[in-house]
Amino acid sequence: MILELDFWLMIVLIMFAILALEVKDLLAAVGVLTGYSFLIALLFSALGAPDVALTEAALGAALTGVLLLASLTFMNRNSKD
Amino acid sequence: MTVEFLQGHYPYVLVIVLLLIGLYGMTLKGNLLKKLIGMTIFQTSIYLFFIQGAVKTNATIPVFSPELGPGAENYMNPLPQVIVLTAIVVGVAITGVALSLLLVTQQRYGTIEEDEILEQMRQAE
Amino acid sequence: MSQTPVLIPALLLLSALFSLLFGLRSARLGHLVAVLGVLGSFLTAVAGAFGVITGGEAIRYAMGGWIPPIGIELVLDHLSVFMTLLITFIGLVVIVYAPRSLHFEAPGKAAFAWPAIVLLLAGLSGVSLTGDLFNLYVFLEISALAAYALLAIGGKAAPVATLRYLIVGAAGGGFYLLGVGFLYFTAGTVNMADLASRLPELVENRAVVSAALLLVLGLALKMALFPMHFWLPDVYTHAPSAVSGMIAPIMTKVSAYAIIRLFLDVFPPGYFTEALPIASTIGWLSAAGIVYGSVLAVAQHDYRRMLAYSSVGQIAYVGLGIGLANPIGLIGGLLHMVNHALMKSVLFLIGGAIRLRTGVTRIPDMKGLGRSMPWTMATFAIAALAMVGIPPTAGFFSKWYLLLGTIEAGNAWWFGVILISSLLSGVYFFRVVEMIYRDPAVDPAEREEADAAGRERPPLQPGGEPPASLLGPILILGVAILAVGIFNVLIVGALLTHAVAPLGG
Amino acid sequence: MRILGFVLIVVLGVVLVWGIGDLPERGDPQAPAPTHVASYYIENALDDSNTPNFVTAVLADYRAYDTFGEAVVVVTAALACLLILLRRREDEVEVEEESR
Amino acid sequence: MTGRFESVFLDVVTRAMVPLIQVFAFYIITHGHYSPGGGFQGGVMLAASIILLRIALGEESYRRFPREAGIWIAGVATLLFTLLGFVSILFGGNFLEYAYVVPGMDAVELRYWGIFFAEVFIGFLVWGALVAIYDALVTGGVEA
Repeated sequence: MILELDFWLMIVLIMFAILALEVKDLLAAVGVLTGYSFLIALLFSALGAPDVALTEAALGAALTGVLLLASLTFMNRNSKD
Repeated sequence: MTVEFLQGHYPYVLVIVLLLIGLYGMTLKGNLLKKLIGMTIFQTSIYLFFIQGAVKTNATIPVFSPELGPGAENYMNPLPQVIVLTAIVVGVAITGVALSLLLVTQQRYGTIEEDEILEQMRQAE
Repeated sequence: MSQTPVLIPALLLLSALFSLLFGLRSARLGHLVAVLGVLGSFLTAVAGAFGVITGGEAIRYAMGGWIPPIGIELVLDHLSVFMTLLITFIGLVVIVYAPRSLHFEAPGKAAFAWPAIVLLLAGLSGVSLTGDLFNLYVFLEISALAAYALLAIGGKAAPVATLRYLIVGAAGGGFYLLGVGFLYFTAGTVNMADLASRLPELVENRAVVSAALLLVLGLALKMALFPMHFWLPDVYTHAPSAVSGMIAPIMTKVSAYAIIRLFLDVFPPGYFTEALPIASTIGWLSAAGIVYGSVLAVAQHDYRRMLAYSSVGQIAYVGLGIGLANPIGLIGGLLHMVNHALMKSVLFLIGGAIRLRTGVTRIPDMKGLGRSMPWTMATFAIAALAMVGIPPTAGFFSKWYLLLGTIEAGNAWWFGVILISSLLSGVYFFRVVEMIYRDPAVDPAEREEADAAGRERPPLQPGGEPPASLLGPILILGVAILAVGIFNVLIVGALLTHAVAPLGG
Repeated sequence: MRILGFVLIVVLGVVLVWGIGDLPERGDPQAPAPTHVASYYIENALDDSNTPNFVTAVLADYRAYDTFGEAVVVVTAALACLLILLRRREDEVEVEEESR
Repeated sequence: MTGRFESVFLDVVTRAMVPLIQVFAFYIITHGHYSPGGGFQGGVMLAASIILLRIALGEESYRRFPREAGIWIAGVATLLFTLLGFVSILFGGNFLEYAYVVPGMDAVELRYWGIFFAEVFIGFLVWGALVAIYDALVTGGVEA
């Protein structure tokens, strides 16, 4: 059961990663990246690492997102590629 | 590349796909913030590699439970998890410093597109 | 149990934290604490060197009392004591030099710069001392983060250049970490000594091959081995002189040291030379890098940019020592680390002194400085001689050992590369020496021409000698270049021959 | 340049996929990694430090030096951000006085 | 991001939430021995509570948690961690060997408390450092 879950989660992760890189709107890219980090935290907890999942959710998803948004307020939202 | 190989190793293959996507974002994207997003994906894929390696079949999370007793085969491997914990914090620290560099760049050049910055640097010389 | 190994990084970290807290009240107090901490650490390293040389074997320190491989181990052996001495000595000299220069080039940053400099040194010495692959990564990142901050406080383009460096450094760190992961999952440990005992059964394992490639690739990115050097010239050019004078000498060397450590002490003997062509690849890339760096250095007009390209060439000498993979060649590479550190540090510091006194950074504007700054320029001449490799100076001996190594390896190409590069160093340094001992430009027409071209004016009356806090460190480094040259037999005999013993010399 | 980058990334990917072939299977309890050092932690953490959470025991006791280094990394990052983004006027006043 | 949003609802919810978040964060820090969590996770939560204050209350939050406080907390906590390492050297152990921190106490008990204090110091330093990073970033890189 767990094995199937992690296979599909990883496929979704790869799609999120491509999306985060290819979206032209940086705000949307940051949003997708936060979703990506949250999914990866989910995957960590599915693989039996709750400590790491908690850290990734707190640091990777929440804090990195906040820091990226805080610096994005000073920048142009649109990216060339 | 047989089926047996994929049964035991498919998580690693997917991790490497993720790693290459991150590497692509880091090196070939022109927008500096996109480069940082690529860097984050690259780092997370390495964490995922360690966590996949820490998995043991028929084992539970690495917290002692009286029902299972002290047998080493009952718990996931704690050492890679500790390594990843440390690496996550290091990764966020790098991202924070990178963002502050990005802000100063934005202030001095008015843009975060690499080609425009290079153009301005060439004109200054 | 002797506490020496842990005291070297821990004293630095302690003084960095005190320096940070005191620095919030007064930057001068912060500087004083930083100097004391680096001094204490240097003296500890000297004591450790005596302990290792008289004891004749490595001091192993089990962190937290846990016997390795359960806990983390620090190893103070001939190689790491050599590196820590180098790091703390350069750090001590530069941190004494730094206040006036840094205030001039990056005003208002002092209070946070002192703890960052000490943290940089702590990270580098931690890398040198550790006996654990993952711990090496953690300390490598400490030093990298401190270096990013210090390099970014320079001129207009410094943050962009540093951001590129940061991305390359993060990629390097990531590859290194991935390599550690491959090794851990095949061998089951991250302790260097334990790995060395477990790897010989796994030489055929493809995962170990990938691990070796990834570790070397990651460290080579951080070491700026040609063609992965592209981030380096911009970074060194735009950083403050005092920072370049500390980071250029020791930062890339520590990555090279880590490669040497992997080569000698972790992977089985012959793994990098016979099983995989890693050493010879590094050697050939280094040979290309030596030629490339020297040629581009000749083409530069900016003093600091010239030094940066010269650094690309000079770090490749260390890589050439690795590529030779025989004891005498590796001794040459290691000896070149200390020689190049002293020479490049003093050259950057002189650049900072010139900039403080006259505001000049371009080589054609340096006319007449030989007359107004005689002591500084005499030191410059010594450093230039050492870069070329003229006998009484330090630079000669490392090249001599490297040449002997190429003869032993029977590689005529590398022999030629060393000779050609020495010639090119002669070209670009004697160009500067000629310029500074020429009469100053007082022709008004030339000043107007410079104004029209938008360059900085050639100064009418260049300032005199820099203040004592700048001149003292410069002279000490100048004397050290001569002293290392004269006493190089001692260094080689007491430290380096033991360090390369695993090669079987 | 772009094509070269793609080629290098693909080459790296091929090398890595080739390399993982010899890694132990995911989840194999008899692989070297879970049997060598890691089993010591699981079997002794409770007796050594009375800590049921093995991750905490390894993080803060067996490999405390790593955690210490990581703490320093976080402080270094904070310091780096302050150094890059802010400047302090009082420093300048102080150095002016010094040079007088 | 420093500007205050004019919303009574947000204001009230923030004032009510922040103490709860902080209590939960302290629970996470101190229960690292028994359940997933520890200094890093709890420290991030503490930092998040302060960042929430910054976003919701604007200028008032700087009176509650001054700008300089972040780096002070981080520096002092790391210093205490370092000194914890040095104390064991003083009593004949190695660096960070908790079993030697207090002479005469049982080694297992000492390691337990050593881990506890290490986690607490880590929690505080992560809190301070992350708030300092956030405060520096919201200035937008203002250099004189």
